[in-house]
Amino acid sequence: MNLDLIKFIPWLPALAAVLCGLCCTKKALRCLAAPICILSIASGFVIAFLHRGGVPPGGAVVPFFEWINIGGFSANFSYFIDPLTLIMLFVVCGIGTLVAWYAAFYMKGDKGYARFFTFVSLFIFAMTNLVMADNLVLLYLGWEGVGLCSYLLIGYYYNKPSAVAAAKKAFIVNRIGDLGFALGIFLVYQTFGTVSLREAIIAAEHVSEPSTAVTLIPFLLMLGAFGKSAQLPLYVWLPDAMEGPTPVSALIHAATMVTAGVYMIARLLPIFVLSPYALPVVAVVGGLTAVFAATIALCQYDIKRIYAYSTISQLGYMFLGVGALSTVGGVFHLFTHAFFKALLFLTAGSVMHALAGQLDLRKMSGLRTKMPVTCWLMFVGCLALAGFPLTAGFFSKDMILAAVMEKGLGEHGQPLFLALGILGLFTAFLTAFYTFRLWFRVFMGPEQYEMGEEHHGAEEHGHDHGHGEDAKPQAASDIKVEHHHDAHEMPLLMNLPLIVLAAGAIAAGYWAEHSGWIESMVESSTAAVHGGESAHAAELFGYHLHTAMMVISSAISILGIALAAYFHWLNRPAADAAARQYKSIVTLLNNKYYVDEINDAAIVTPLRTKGEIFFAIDRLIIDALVTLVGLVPRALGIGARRLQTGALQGYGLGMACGAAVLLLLVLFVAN
Amino acid sequence: MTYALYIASVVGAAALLLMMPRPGYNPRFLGGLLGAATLGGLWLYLSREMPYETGLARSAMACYYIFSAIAIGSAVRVITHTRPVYSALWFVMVVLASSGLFLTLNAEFMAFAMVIIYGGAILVTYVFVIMLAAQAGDADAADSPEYDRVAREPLMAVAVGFLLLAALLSVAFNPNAIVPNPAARGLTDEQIISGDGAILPNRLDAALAGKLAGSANGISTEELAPTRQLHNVERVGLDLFRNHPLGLELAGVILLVSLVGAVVIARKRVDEPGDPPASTTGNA
Amino acid sequence: MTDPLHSLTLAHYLFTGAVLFVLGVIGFISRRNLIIMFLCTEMMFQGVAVTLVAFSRYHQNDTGQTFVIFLLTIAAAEAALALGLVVLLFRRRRTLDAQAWGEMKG
Amino acid sequence: MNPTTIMLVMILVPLLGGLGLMFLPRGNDSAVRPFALAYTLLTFALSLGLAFQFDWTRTQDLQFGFFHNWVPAFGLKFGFGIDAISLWLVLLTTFLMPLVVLGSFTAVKERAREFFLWLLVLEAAMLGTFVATDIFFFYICFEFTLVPLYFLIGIFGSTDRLRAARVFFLYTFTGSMLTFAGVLYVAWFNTTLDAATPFTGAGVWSFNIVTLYHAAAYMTVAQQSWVLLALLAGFAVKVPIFPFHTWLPLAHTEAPTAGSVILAGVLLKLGTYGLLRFAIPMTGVALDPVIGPVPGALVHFAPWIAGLAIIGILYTALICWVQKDIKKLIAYSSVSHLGFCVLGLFAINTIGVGGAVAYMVNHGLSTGALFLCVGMIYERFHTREMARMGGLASVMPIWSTFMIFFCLASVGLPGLNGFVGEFLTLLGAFTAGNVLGPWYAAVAGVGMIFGAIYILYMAGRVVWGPTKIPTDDHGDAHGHGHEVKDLSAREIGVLAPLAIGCLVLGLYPTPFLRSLEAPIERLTEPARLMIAARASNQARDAHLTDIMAEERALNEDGMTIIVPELPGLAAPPAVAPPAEPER
Repeated sequence: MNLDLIKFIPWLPALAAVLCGLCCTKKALRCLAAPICILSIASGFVIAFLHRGGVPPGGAVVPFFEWINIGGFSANFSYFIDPLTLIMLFVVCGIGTLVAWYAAFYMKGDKGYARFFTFVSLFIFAMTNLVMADNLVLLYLGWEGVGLCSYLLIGYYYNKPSAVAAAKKAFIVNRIGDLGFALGIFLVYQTFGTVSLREAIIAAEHVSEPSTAVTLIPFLLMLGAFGKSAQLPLYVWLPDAMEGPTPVSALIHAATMVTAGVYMIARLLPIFVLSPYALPVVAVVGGLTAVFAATIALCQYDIKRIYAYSTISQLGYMFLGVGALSTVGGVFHLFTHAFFKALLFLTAGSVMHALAGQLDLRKMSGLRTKMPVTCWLMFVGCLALAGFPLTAGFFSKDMILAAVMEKGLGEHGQPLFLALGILGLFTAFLTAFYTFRLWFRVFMGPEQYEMGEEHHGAEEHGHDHGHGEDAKPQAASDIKVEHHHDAHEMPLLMNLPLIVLAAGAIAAGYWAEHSGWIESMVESSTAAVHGGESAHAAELFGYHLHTAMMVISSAISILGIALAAYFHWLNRPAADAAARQYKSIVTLLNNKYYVDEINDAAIVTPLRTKGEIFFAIDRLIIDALVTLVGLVPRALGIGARRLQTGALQGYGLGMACGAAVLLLLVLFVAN
Repeated sequence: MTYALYIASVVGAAALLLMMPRPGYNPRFLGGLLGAATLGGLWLYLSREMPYETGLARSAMACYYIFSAIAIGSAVRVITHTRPVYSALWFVMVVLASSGLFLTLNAEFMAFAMVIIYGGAILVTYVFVIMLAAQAGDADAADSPEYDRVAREPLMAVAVGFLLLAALLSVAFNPNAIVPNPAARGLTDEQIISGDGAILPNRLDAALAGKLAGSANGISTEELAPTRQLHNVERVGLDLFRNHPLGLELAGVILLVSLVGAVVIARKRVDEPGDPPASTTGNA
Repeated sequence: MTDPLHSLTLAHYLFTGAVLFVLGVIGFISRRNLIIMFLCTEMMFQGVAVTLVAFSRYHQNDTGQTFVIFLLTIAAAEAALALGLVVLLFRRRRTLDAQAWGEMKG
Repeated sequence: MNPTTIMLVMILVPLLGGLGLMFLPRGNDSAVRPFALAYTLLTFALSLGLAFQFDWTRTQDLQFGFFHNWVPAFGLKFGFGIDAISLWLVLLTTFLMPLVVLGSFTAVKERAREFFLWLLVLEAAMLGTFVATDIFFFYICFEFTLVPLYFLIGIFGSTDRLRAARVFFLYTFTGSMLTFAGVLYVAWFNTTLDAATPFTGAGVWSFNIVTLYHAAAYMTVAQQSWVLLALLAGFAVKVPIFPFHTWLPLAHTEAPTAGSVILAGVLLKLGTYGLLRFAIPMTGVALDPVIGPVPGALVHFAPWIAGLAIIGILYTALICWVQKDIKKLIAYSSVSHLGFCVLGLFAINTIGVGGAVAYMVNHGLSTGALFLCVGMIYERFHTREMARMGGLASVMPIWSTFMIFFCLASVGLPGLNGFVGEFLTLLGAFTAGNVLGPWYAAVAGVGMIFGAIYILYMAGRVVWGPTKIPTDDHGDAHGHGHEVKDLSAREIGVLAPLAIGCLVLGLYPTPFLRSLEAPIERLTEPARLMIAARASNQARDAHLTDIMAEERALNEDGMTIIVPELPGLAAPPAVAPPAEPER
């Protein structure tokens, strides 16, 4: 198989972005944007799929063209293909195609239809660059590029101040992480003399005695990963990012972009293992983030926010897995998570679409009759997320937890990992609970709902611009919207990608684990863990650890689901009573531990104040000093003006005097 | 010897100070006497050791001393006279005397040009203006106005002036100072003092002319044929047009500009305090 | 015979020129009549002209004399403009006193 | 055509063309515009011809050299010649000028003739600065750029223009007087050298750049320090480096759009170009009378200057954040951005300096474009206050697209041009052992975050958000009486080339960067050699310290004499065979 085709994977979406951008300019062309975008992403998927078996062991580099080359530093547009890349390409292009397909219907009628697909194409360009990058700088390009697209898509409804603020926040928080990442790249270049992934990894594998600089690299890179993958303490942007259109949340903020951090750590594992503390730190941060975000998700009312926190929590799992040196588990969870989380977001989008932008859990109930397909699709997604036995999420989560527990209970059992494993199990329980809390609330119980106040997406922009509705008064068109848009099922074509995703959410886990596909893929990439498994598999309660963990986590997830069913379906007043009883905790969680407020008070406001102070200093001190210096000649001039008598003869006198003195000087001094 | 110059400068300064116009008693005559004595004394002292070898030289020297004395004396009167018209007329004397000096330097053209342009044209303009001002001003006043009768800071002016003079003379009489030593130019003393007793021969001798012209001025030797005796006017004309064409053009431009400027100034109406406002509608 | 005072030399003419120039300077400084002041500048020109012609003779070329021609040009131009200005000034203040004009005082 | 002739014609076209504008029929100023555009386009074409004839295999040489004696007694010459650095900056200038002229077609309504005259004269002066190989000539052009800009600001600026023009002129002029003194000092020092000193031009008056590079290497560190400080006095104000930057926001806010674009796009680069062309090669190596060649003043000063640059980056970035005037914000951002450039320059390695030169060109494109964008807004709304506008994306989508694009280029998004310079300068600083180091890059890198903050803050206020059209002073909404117009074809024509330039330089900068390697290596060679020597000296000293410590430990160890096993004692070497005289 010719690897040359590989390099078109990023550039077809880039071309699509340009074409879609041109489609923006003419109203008639707008409808073309979606097919172009879908086609470009799908062809990427096809190319990747064609190469599924043709990747040489150890990966291959496909050079494309030169980028930055100066003075021994070289970073080019060349692509590195190994099985890990392929997994990521399947996820990115596969989910990308499905989401774009869905969005082609979801976004219909929106004024920014072509703009949306421009950004999505651009995102795929950046994301594929990220996962295919042969060097860290190109990876950084993808890294920042996806950040940009995230910024543009979160701020897609740019007239909404909250969307603009969220977009800004996402970009800036990511930038903080990116700084660490950039510094990490610098340090890699300084220590290994190259930014090429493969060369750096080979060099790292040959490091015998890691110097301080080398052990610092993983920590710097980690910062970037935490920012992009929304881990503590840089997770704050992701919940706000739900301001973007729902397909975007599904694609970028659930399935692909946010997993870039996991991918990066897996990819650079040989560098991360250089420091004995790097991966444990990753694991700790991942574990803490998982439980932290899960607790917040318990008490949120906004569907998308719940999913956002659940994404953060699941990303925490992935970090936990990678940190426990189970890159297979981490990538596996990344893979399955992409299916079920995309599914969940898209079904949430359908609900939102049906209810004219309504997202509040308290304002909807019993929708199962109105939207049966959506209901059961979401049910599948929830099962997978909750880790219900034999769903995709069950296998991947189990693999991670087993790996963590093995580190905790194995030969050189580390209590840290034991604690993390227990934390992970607790999180699994919370996950099952909040996932089904949502589902039961939305689809079960008595049928009652309120339509949304603000008309997201199609509706809002539909009657703002074009479609001949401009002239109608606002109120009239609102009434019309109310009338037309009762809750309804989505068309089949729109549900088609959801069905595919649902199939994946159920079957992908079982297939990938039991065919050994995921393991063989990861183990033959740079993310492979060397050093071998411990000879004696750890045991728990007298059973093989894996088996024991499966049973425990199945039980936990079923327990969580049952509890949710009780509180949020069968006996909702009990839930309300519990909430009243623990009001302070609920308020704390509902307000997300006040992290945003603390950030505002501790970072944003002081910085802004500093800006004000500096500006004052600039004007009042520095500029004043300059003015003061400018006053010196003026003061001298005030003194010297006395000499200017204004009498012509006075000047003549001075001139004659000067001439005489000069002459005498020449005469007596020069001789 | 330089001390003689300094002493003469100081005494001359005192003399001039006495002659400056001032209110009250004016020891002008006394000052004049003192000044003449100083000048004479200085010259005597300077010429005491001068060798008079030929009569011609003596006559040339006499001419120099006479014209010089007239020029200096008239100049003193120019600056000490209280009536502007007389000052102007004394200035004519200065011009005439310096023309005489030019003649002793074999610069005939300059001499006549000086008399014609300065004495004839420029000074007449001055007298016109003086008359105009006197007529327009307080014509009925018996005496000349106060600003003509009282000098402004005469002591300071004289002191500075003679300081400058002392400095200038030190330079002029100091063989090592700015003036290059004639010997340094490769000219012998015989060449310097020759012919009819002035500093240089009357006519350029051909060899010297060729040498100097070829080296310094860029005039080829052929052009100054040895048989052709050039007159002063011709030489000045040649020099002017050969070596300073740009300067000549610029001088023309300057004259034109000043002509235009004079016209512009002359037609400018000025706000006069007493004038009715209607007259100020010009381009003042 | 290197001492130039021992014959009728350049120095004699320089002496006369310097005296004329300095008298012009003194006049310019101490006389208050604008016209006389300009007359004094003309006198300075005279001193310079004498010096130039003497140098012209001394250096065996005519450039000095040529410069006197330029000097005459300047003098003429100056006389034309300066006297015009003097008349203008006189019309304003009805006086020729230079001290009446002190607007340039700093 | 002979490339040297092209170069001279390239400078003369705007100069004479500008003066020629004065002879166009009076009263019809609109006729001036196509002429001005034509001249600048012709200049651009000529500069392209120059690039075409340039020998890209020896980019470090000052090619197309041309000398014309000016004042031979003092060695003053009209010296021309370009290497790759100059060439790229020349191209930047000639590329920006037609766009600036085109962008000013409607902005300047009165005295258009003068306006374009000054613009063209300014172009000639800037080109002269970049091609000069004689410091005196460089200095004249350098200073002469002030005059046209003084008039551009003073006549065509906004309300406080006179003060801005005065401050701008006096501030930069004062600084560069000191620079001139420094240059004169070097030239004078050259005359004091022995004529036998082994480089051309030693011992006589000369202002040839290369001669003075050599001459300055014979100075002591103390002498060089003064020279460097003098050079910095002018160039630091021009760049501007904190704390000499206060003239810039004022000048930018008051200047007309064209003035701002040129000021940010090219004129500030004169400062960094001067540092690179003079300060770095001249003061890289000094001569100690005893030791011989030692690290020059540059090596000693570099950390301090880089420190100032970093303070400038962070300080002005925070100031940007609190600006209310959009133009002032971009002006302050220039200070912040140029801080990166200076940081890269004083990293004194190929990557850092290459990044700095890339930054110069890239900043010229992106910030110039931002000023043009702001100018277009000002032309429509007559205000630059961010509080009075918002959500322009709905009413001016094309403008907003460009604005966001250039904002991103300015923020340093990879794939656009700004990233290349920013990344390389930081990488250069990071890897510049013995001069700067990781901490410099780390602290300066915070500027990347701040940069994102203030640029996105601006974009969020102006481009995004609820639509808000400014009302003018009489309370009339500009949008009410007449529809707010999006960009015209002409304005798109102004911005599109810049956008393409940003994209091309962002995605394929390799030829550009490769051409910079050789000249930069040449200019930084003295300093780099000395830094390397100092590094090895430090290593040697450290080694000596280690040995001393070991010896001390040995001495304190109780004087136990350990007899080493000498291999020679154990087994005497075999007797060497007698040399056989082979015949």
